[in-house]
Amino acid sequence: MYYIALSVLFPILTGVYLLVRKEIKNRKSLLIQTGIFLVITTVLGVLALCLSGGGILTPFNLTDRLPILFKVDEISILFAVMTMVIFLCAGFFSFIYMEHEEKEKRYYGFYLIVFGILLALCFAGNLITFYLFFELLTLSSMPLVLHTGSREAIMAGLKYLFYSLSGAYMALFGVYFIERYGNTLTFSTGGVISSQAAADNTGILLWIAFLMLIGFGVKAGMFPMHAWLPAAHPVAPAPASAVLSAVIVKAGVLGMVRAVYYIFGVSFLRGTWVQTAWMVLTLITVFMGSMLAYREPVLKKRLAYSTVSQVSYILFGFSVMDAGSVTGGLLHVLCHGAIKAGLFLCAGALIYKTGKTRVEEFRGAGKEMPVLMWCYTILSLGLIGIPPTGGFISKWYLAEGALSSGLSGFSWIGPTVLLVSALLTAGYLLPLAINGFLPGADYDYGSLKKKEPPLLMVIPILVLTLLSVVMGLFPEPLIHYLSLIVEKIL
Amino acid sequence: MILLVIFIPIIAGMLVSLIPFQKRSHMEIFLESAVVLNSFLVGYLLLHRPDHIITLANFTGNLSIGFKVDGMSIVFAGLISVLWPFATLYAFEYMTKEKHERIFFTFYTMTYGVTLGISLAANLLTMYFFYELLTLVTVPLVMHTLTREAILASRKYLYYSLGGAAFAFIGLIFIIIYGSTTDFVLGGVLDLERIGERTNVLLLIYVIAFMGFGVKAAVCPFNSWLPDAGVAPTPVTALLHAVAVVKSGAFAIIRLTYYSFGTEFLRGTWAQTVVMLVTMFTIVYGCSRAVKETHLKRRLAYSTISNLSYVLFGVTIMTPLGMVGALTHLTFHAVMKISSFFCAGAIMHQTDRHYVHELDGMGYKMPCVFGVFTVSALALMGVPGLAGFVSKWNLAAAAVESGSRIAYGGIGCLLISALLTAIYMLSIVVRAFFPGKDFNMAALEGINDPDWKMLIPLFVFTILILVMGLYSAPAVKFFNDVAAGIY
Amino acid sequence: MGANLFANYGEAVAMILFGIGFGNLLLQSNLIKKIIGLNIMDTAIYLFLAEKGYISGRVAPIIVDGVQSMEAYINPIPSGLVLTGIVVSVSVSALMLSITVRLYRRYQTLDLDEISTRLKREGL
Amino acid sequence: MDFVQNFPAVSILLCLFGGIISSGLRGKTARYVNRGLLLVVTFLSLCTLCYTLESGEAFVYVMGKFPAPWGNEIRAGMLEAFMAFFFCIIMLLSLEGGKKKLVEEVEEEKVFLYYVLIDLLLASLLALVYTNDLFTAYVFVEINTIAACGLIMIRQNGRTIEAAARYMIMSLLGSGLLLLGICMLYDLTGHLLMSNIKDQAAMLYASGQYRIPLLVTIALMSVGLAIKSALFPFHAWLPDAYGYSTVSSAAILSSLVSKGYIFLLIKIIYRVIGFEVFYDSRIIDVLFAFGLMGMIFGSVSAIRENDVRRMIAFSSVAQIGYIYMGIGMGTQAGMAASVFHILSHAATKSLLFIAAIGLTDVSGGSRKFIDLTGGAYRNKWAGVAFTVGSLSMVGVPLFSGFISKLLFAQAAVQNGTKMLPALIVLGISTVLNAIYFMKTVIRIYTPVEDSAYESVTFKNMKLYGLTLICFIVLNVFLGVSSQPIVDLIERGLTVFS
Repeated sequence: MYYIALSVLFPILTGVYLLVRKEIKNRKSLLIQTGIFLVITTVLGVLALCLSGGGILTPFNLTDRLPILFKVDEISILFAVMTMVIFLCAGFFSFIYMEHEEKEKRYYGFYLIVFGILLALCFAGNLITFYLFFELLTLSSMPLVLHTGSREAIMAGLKYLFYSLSGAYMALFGVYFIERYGNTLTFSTGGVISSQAAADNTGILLWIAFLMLIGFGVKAGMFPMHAWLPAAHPVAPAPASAVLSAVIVKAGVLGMVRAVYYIFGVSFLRGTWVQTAWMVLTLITVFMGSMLAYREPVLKKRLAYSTVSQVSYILFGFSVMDAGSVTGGLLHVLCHGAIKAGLFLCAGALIYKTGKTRVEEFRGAGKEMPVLMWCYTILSLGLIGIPPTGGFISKWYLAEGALSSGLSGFSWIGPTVLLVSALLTAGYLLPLAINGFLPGADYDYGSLKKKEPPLLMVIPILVLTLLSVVMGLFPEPLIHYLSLIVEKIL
Repeated sequence: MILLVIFIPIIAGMLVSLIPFQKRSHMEIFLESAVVLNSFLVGYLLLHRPDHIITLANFTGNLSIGFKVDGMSIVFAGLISVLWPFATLYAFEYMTKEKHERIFFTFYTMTYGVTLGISLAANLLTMYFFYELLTLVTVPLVMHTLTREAILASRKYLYYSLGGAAFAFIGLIFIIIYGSTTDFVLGGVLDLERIGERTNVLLLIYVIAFMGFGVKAAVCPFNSWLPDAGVAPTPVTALLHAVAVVKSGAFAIIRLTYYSFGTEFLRGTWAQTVVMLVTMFTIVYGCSRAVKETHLKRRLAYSTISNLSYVLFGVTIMTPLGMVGALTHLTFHAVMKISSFFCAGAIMHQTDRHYVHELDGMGYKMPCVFGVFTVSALALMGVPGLAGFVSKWNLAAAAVESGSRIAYGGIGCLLISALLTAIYMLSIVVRAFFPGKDFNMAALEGINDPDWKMLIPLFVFTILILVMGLYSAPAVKFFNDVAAGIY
Repeated sequence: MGANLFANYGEAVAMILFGIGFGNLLLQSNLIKKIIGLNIMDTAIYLFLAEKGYISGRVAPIIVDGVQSMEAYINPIPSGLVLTGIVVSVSVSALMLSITVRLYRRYQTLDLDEISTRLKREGL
Repeated sequence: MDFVQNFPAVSILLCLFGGIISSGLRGKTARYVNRGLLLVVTFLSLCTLCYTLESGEAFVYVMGKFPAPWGNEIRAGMLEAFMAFFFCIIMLLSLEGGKKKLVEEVEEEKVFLYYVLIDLLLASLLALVYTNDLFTAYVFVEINTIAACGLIMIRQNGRTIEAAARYMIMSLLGSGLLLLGICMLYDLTGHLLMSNIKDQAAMLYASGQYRIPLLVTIALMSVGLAIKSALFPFHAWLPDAYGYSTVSSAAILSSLVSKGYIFLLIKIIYRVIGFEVFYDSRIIDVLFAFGLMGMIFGSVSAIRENDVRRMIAFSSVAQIGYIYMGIGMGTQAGMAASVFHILSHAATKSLLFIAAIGLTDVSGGSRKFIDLTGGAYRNKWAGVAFTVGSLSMVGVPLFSGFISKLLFAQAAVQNGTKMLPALIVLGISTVLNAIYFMKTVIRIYTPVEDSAYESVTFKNMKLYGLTLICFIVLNVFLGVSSQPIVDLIERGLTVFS
């Protein structure tokens, strides 16, 4: 089970190595190195997942009461798998994409570090470990955001940094209290709050819970602390933004899941004002996100906004705390991961090829690069939630869970909001596809020429598209697995 | 033995100005050896502690100048004696650019002895005595450059400190009158029969005395001397205004609170509320000023202000845990802040750049310095695995454990200030490493890392930060013992 | 009270005189007038002493025809005090006068305030 | 009766005769006479001190053949003896320190007058300290005033004469009030000897008759002496008198003359009125209040001052405020603190004056701060001495000022109502002291590149340097081993009443 440690340390160390070593002359060797590192990391990760069944690894103690410990449970597996897949795809994609950017070495270095830290987050076995890597994640992913080094990028990077840190500190505030009122900091299904403390200081604990939700919510781009996301994601290089909005925001989700289901415990929170507030916030975010996305002309920004709203779908699912909805939430974690990563890569490819950024400029793109556009279309359909894609299944579960949850009001408000925002999603994703394929009569077909992006770019996108479709076509095993998890944690 | 430890540096300092050294290197060797020797003596002393009080002189009646080594002394004296040799080494390199360094080193070394005097003092009077002395010895260091602003700054420093001492003095008097003794006894020496009806007066006096000592610890209304004192050469700013002097203030307040007035008497009174609120305010105030400040050293000075109030916040919790938190932060912050200050000093020494906006892209030219700076910045923010996290954790744990709502608010302040810390420290780091694409490196030609005399201290402190962050358990255990009065 | 005041009018007068003298010494700006005030003040005190010292119907403590009972004489000490006082005050006034003379020689004026303003101008 | 008991009377008479003799001598010889006198008197009072210390109580020496209640008496307790001893030392040092200046500032043919005045001053001081008879006290107060006035105007310039005139006027007002008070007391009690008056006064107080006259008397005497010792509202004459007279005069005036009056006041409180009686009259609160005000305003005007000697003079106003605050606390401890402060202030203030003159000399004789810059490098000893004096004034441990501050504060804490105001003002005034003294110290230690002024070394000012060293030693002695002195003061005060 030392594979855990390996899978965490290896990418971090290699990343550091890339950072500190001096410039590599020919680009190819750098790429090869990076590729090897990525693959090895993934292998290690998989090994960790398979071989260390529930074992606990404690490298050392921060203080006598604060052990750093890793362990692998279902949630970790779920998130880890997603992370690895997306990192591989985005990684290979960037081999082409990053050609024209400067300081590639730095980019790959931090890319690897972030990879390692994300794995660590998935494997984190107690709150303090989680917090540690949560903060490190912020610090190490910031360079990806401000990689291009334009003034706008740097500002966005700082914004990202300070938002996430403030979130992290809110979470830390909670950690302090849990360390006092909880039996332990180790994640354990059903919560760790000692019933005694829970009875005595319910009020303060609820506030703590709320704070932690907001805190982790920052990373997940939940209203009211979402403002950094639309600023930060678009300025990053496309593969980076793919990783950011597909995986890194999920770190926030993971944090909330851990806090709610493994620290406070559903029984403690269900029916309290915290749950209500949480649901309200998520719904607001869902709607607002899609609304803003709908009015956003720049493609990547639009996708970023859509991330805001989609992630809150997931959060809504968790906030309902009903078997169905939670299943939906978990499922949507995967789907949205795959889809959004795919979409960003598509956007990246489009920009790489055409150099344009605004949605209406891509007229006829479908004629020029059909494969890419088809992928885009399918992925969009998935995000909207149209069968036979994964998005449909997950949203179905979400809505159904909300309806069956028996929460007065939300049981129907929730689904409606989801539906509306689904329509909006259609509204902001499809136009590009439509323009792409049906540029309209006045479009001069003479000028267009086939310019599919190189394979190394297309394959990752294809993989992700495939994944999203597969999840839609054969969901049963997945659903089954998820329902097992849900039974455990509820 | 104790007297020896205190007087060696003082005498050595005087000798520096008296002996006519042929070469500068001779003086360096002489000083460094004296300081190191003294540090070793201190180490020996702390390990083999004399358990009785050594009395030097008798003032009126029951007042005497006496020394004793107890837990607090071990913590503070140990800290000082570890930091000083490195700081001196650093100073040698730094002072090459300054004038009449003889005088500088004279007082610089004397300060060592005086600070040790504070830490080893056995009773309030002795501490007060060395406290005053500290002020007087350090003034020449502040006005060293003799520019107009330096002189103004030193005056301000002098007025503030002496004034503060004057009010602390009142507290001293009350301890003399109402205490069974002036010696430091964990849990306080107040004798409750004598107080009788006048509890509130005593509380008022406690607040006054707290503020009085607080002047040196730069508590909010009285903090403006610290940034101004930054005009002093960086070794001074780093060692004295980040550690020795200001920490003496904090140390004095710990003595006052835990060893003279006693927490039993103070806990839960309005006095506690007042001082706690003051510290909380200072925490936030210092950070926000630091964010606004563009002069590098002043920014660090403001951050010192807020961090000192972390310590004081721990003190005002007035539980053993609170004291543990205070001690932890007292020690750990010393290391973090001194290393960041030394970085600032190295930058100024190498490039004569004083403002934050001049630091673009320097990270590539001075990788070591800025690497160290980054580490200290992260540590100050409280990233887990580095020193800052542990101390903040202890503080917060104490606050939670105390269970008072104000203390909870205090945790909030800690975190807010942590965020602000991130803002003002990391913005520097980001500037240094990510200057932006349209920045031409040519502007930074000829800038490079300083030589070993400066780098050694930097690396040592960085390692210390890491070690404290990862293996803090023994230290914290020791602090626990101190707070429990085992030593 | 009024009757009381009238009964020992001597003391009352002495007090009034003392007040006058004191006021002059304090408030007058002319040095000579100050000195006069001083003398009035002192004299007032001597009057007071003498008034206290004399008991009507008794004689000075000088034995002319055999010692009589103690009630016949007054206490000689007050008179002695008066004499001493007079000596002192004479010397003091002499000193004051000499100072006055010096100042006048220097500044051709007796007004103390003017002198000090001049001094300010001299910046001495 | 032991032989020693003659010493006080003898020393007074010696001084008087010395004065008379010196008036016929030339300056130099007059100086020798004076020094000789001082040494002898010092020795005599030392003997008296030892005698009283071992006998443990005061002795009364009848002047002439008349016993109490008619005759004139001298009463010497340990406190009196100690005061006399101390005053002599301070005077000796101040004279030595100021000798050089004296030669410069006073015409050759006037020097002997100076020493005549000094002798008379010493005589009157001793008399004030020793006498047991109120009226004698009055007479010597006047002599004291005259001598002091002479000391001020011995240096001939407009300022000094004007200052002398003002000083005369104020102190005449004071002594007028004092005299009136004495007279009234006399016909309230029918006595002039302190001890007898005290019994009578106690009886009157017990019987409750003549309340108002008694009160008025107390008021008159206190105010009179307060004026003479320049308590806050009556200090207008002080800065000029101290600021412009020749330095040893300034030192002696500030550290001895005013202190003599204060000591007389304390004597009156203890030995004439009786402590309880005085305490019950509200006068004491008035003194307290004025003392506090003096502490603040004196320092404030000192801060505003731009002339170093005037600054020191103003600081004396503040210090006298301290003393009256101590008296005003109306406790044994407060009184002891005041007496100790009389000593420490005497030592410190004369030190400051002497040091200041050293500094101004190496700054082209100018007393403006701007010219003093770097003075401490030109005249090292003066610089050190000035620093010591300042630190002592600010109340840094190791120096006498700290101890008196300590005693004051302790006394204040024991007093219920007056505690907080006293402590707060104590704190504030410390800050103010720090401001103006430290400002000066920093100033004199700020080096100037090309100084126009020559610098002096220890060689060509041996005597001066020695004086300074003696002063410093005295200061540190008072600061470090103050315990015996404080005990002595307390014993003396108990013997008083």
